[in-house]
Amino acid sequence: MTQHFPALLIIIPLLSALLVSAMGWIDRRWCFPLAVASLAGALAVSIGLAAHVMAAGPIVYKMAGWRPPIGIVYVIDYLNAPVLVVILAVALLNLISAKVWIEKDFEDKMGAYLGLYLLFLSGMVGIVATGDAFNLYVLLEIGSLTGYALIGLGKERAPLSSLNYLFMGTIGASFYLLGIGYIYIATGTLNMADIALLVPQLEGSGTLFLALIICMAGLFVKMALFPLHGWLPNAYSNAPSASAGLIAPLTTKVMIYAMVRVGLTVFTPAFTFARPLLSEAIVWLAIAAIVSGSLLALMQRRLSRMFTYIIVAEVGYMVGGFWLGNKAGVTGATLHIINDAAMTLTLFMAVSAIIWKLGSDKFEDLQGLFGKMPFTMIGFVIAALAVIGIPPTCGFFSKWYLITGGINAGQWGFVAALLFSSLVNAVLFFRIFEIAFFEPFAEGHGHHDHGPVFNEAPVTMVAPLLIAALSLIALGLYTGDIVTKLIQLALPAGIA
Amino acid sequence: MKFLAMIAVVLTGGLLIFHTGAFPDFGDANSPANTYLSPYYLENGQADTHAPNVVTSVLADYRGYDTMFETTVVFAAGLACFFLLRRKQKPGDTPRMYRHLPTGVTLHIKEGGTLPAEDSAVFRRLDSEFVPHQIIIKNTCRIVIPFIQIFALYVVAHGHYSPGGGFQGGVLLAASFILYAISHDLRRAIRRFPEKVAALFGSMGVLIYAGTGVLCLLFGANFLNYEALAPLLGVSPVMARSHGILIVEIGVAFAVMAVIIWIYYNLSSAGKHDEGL
Amino acid sequence: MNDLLPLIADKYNYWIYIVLMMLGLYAMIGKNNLVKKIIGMNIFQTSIILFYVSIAYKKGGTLPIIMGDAHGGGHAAVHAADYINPLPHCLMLTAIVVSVATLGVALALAIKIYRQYGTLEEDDINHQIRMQAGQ
Amino acid sequence: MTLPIDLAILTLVVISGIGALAVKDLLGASIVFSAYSFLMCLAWASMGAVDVAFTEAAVGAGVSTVFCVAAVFHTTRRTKD
Repeated sequence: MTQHFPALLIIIPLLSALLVSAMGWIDRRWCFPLAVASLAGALAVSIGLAAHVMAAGPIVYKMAGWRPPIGIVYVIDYLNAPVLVVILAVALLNLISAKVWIEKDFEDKMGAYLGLYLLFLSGMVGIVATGDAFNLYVLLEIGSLTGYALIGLGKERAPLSSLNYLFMGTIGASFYLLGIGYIYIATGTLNMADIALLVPQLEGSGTLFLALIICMAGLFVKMALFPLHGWLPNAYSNAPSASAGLIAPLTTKVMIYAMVRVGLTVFTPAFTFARPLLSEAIVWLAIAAIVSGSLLALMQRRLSRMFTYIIVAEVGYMVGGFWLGNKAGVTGATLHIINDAAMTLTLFMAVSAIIWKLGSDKFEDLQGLFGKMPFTMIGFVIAALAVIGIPPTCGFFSKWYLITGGINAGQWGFVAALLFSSLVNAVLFFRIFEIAFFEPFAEGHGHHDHGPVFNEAPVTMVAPLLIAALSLIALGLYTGDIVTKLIQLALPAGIA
Repeated sequence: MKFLAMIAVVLTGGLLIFHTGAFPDFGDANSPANTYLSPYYLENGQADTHAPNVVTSVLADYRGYDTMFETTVVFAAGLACFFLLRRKQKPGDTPRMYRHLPTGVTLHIKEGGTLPAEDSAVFRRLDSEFVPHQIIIKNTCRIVIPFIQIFALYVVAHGHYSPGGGFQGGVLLAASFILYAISHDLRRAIRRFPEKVAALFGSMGVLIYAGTGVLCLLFGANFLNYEALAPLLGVSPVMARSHGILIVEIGVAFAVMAVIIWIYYNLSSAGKHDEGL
Repeated sequence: MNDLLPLIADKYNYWIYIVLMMLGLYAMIGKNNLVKKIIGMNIFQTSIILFYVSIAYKKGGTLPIIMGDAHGGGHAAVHAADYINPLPHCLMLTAIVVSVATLGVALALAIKIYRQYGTLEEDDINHQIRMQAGQ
Repeated sequence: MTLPIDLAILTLVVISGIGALAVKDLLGASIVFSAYSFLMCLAWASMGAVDVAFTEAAVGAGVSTVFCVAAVFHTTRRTKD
């Protein structure tokens, strides 16, 4: 059965999405347990796959039994095995945490919501697992279409921001499709491994170079790299809390994974990093993303909005690290995909718990939160430390690799931007700690001075939050294993 | 914004146009795109899948996995439109128009007024922007719709031999229904093909596709490898592929038909399922 | 002139696809009305489909439906150069389906926006949002 | 393929595309857009992509137009650009 795991990975969410959305019309009580069970099953499969890959090397699964360039293949290798586990874990934890929200917000549309949730997930899992360049586009569209719907039913401005996201997402996906067309016109194949074999023969091909630029431009739009990031803050901060915790950690990170995949295994590193001018320009874009994201985050007065700008900065980390083009940089970018997904999840789950209890995430409403919601705040603090990059947490290690990469490449601007962003993050989070901890509770409108009243979010919210927070520390402690046993093996030989 | 758009357009367009010269000429049979991979499909398509239309065999067999997700995209769009737009409305919220059939008199019932029974034989509900009797349109559509549907079934069933297949057939089936909904009214279309049925058919259609794949998996072959169904269908592996294509095309037709109708219901009534176009 | 005409005619499809694509892109960024933007988005998507279909074309090739005995199992040799490349066609079927799905969702969102703001003009909506934020 | 026909159709496609974006009436724009899809479908048919052309005829010229008209019906026909 192990050899069919790559197919099961995507069939389980897909079939359960169909069942759940049908169950929404028959008996709504079954929807949620079904969704959780299927996600747990898929998570187990992905862990089995990761173990198999670590023990026996990459798996190539031929869909419909056709050999690679003719049919579509799924490739599970050292690069995507850990990403798959993280994606499914994020989705499972967020689903459990969002249970109360889903029951409150989408009571009569629960089947449709959970169906979209699982379809979104199967799109994301497919993007990561696929070995076919065109198949990636189809799955990209599944992930995006469901994403627009999941965002669109949110708070006041949600439909407008969702429509803007749709326009930008369509531009991005269409550019990616066009890039695939250019690759196809130059090589005549769509299989990633096959393209990688043909690329060295076409070293000087302008068409292929343009294909690289177009594909990357499309993916940059979808991952919201700096000048193209306009859609992200509105879309994520207006999304319903249940969806924000799913989409914010996954979409940008999966797009960055796609960039790594396209850069490393479709176009070989020798081709991707062959033009120093291009790499240099993209790294400077990333630096601009980091600086502007950090500065804009400073100006926000709402938690969720602040986090969205932190995401913009984090995208800059990963893009910059990848385009440094050296071993430490690419390792750092890949490691940061995993770490950042976990960090963002924890942050958004904490915000979702805070909004559930307070009805708001404005800074001035957060006073005395440490007393009111101590467990939520424990998770929040750990996530904040990870984002800042304090040692036992995972954020430190990926940042360490990124900075090493910057130093090795002699790209001091990137190093400076990373340090600046860490500093800004420290300011950001300690300001919130100060509001939530040190400022006296309810001074302005306090009639009785009992101090903060213990008023914690429901256990279905707190437990996943704490698990995610612990995973941040665990990821930090096992960084060495992840790097040496998976990511280092995933890097092709061409990277210095 | 217009200025910004102009700059983006000129830059991108200039880059793309500048590069067009490097393409192989239009219609060049010796370009890599036409010589590397595609000859395999043309030369072996019929032997492998017994379907003369190579597009169908590529679509539903060689790259059948893509097509499964294509169907899923449609299904996701249906779910998304339902999720975004649908809202329940209590009867009596808005003014309504009725026609008294025996006399032909049009009644306007204001908000909160008593409404005739839903299945009343004497009163028929009209859209608020109603038109007088449309005998020509209704009768023409009544004649045309069965032919559209038969043609749609032909397109689905004949996908192996001629252009067409599950998707086109499904769209045609949906179009016949949309024609019904436009020529009569939305409520009667919904009575014939209720929303719940549309939703269930949509997921069932994708389920037929994915289920065929899972069945192959249960028979020990790879996902969507229809050859594994040969013992079940009692035919040779090549014919099993051919039949497998037909089965999944039927699934696609189901899903696409139901979902496009479903999207139409939601869009044309802005989610109220009350008055359509 | 004698050189220019074949240059244009040989690559005409590629020029047209770029023109259409830029038209769509311009509409998506520059137009003010949401439905116009959505139409622009669809033009953008179809232009890429045109590009793929143009790749597939072969001069002198016929439709990718293998003629001859339909029930013979295809043992007769097939010359691939005689038939138009089927692979991009198959990919583009998927792309068309994606474009109609996107259109449906986009229009649903547009209806929702209209319900909320009573207009489809982007600058009016932004004005309303600013007014609300100012209060 | 007769080349001039192909060129003519593609030119018409561009013209109708511009038309769909220029018309100051959303219902009109939807209909011109339907014509655009139909011409595009002709262009593809003339390039031998019959399956694609069939799909575009059913989807682009048929269903998308209905969706657009339905959306315009429930919103507004007027537009400033």
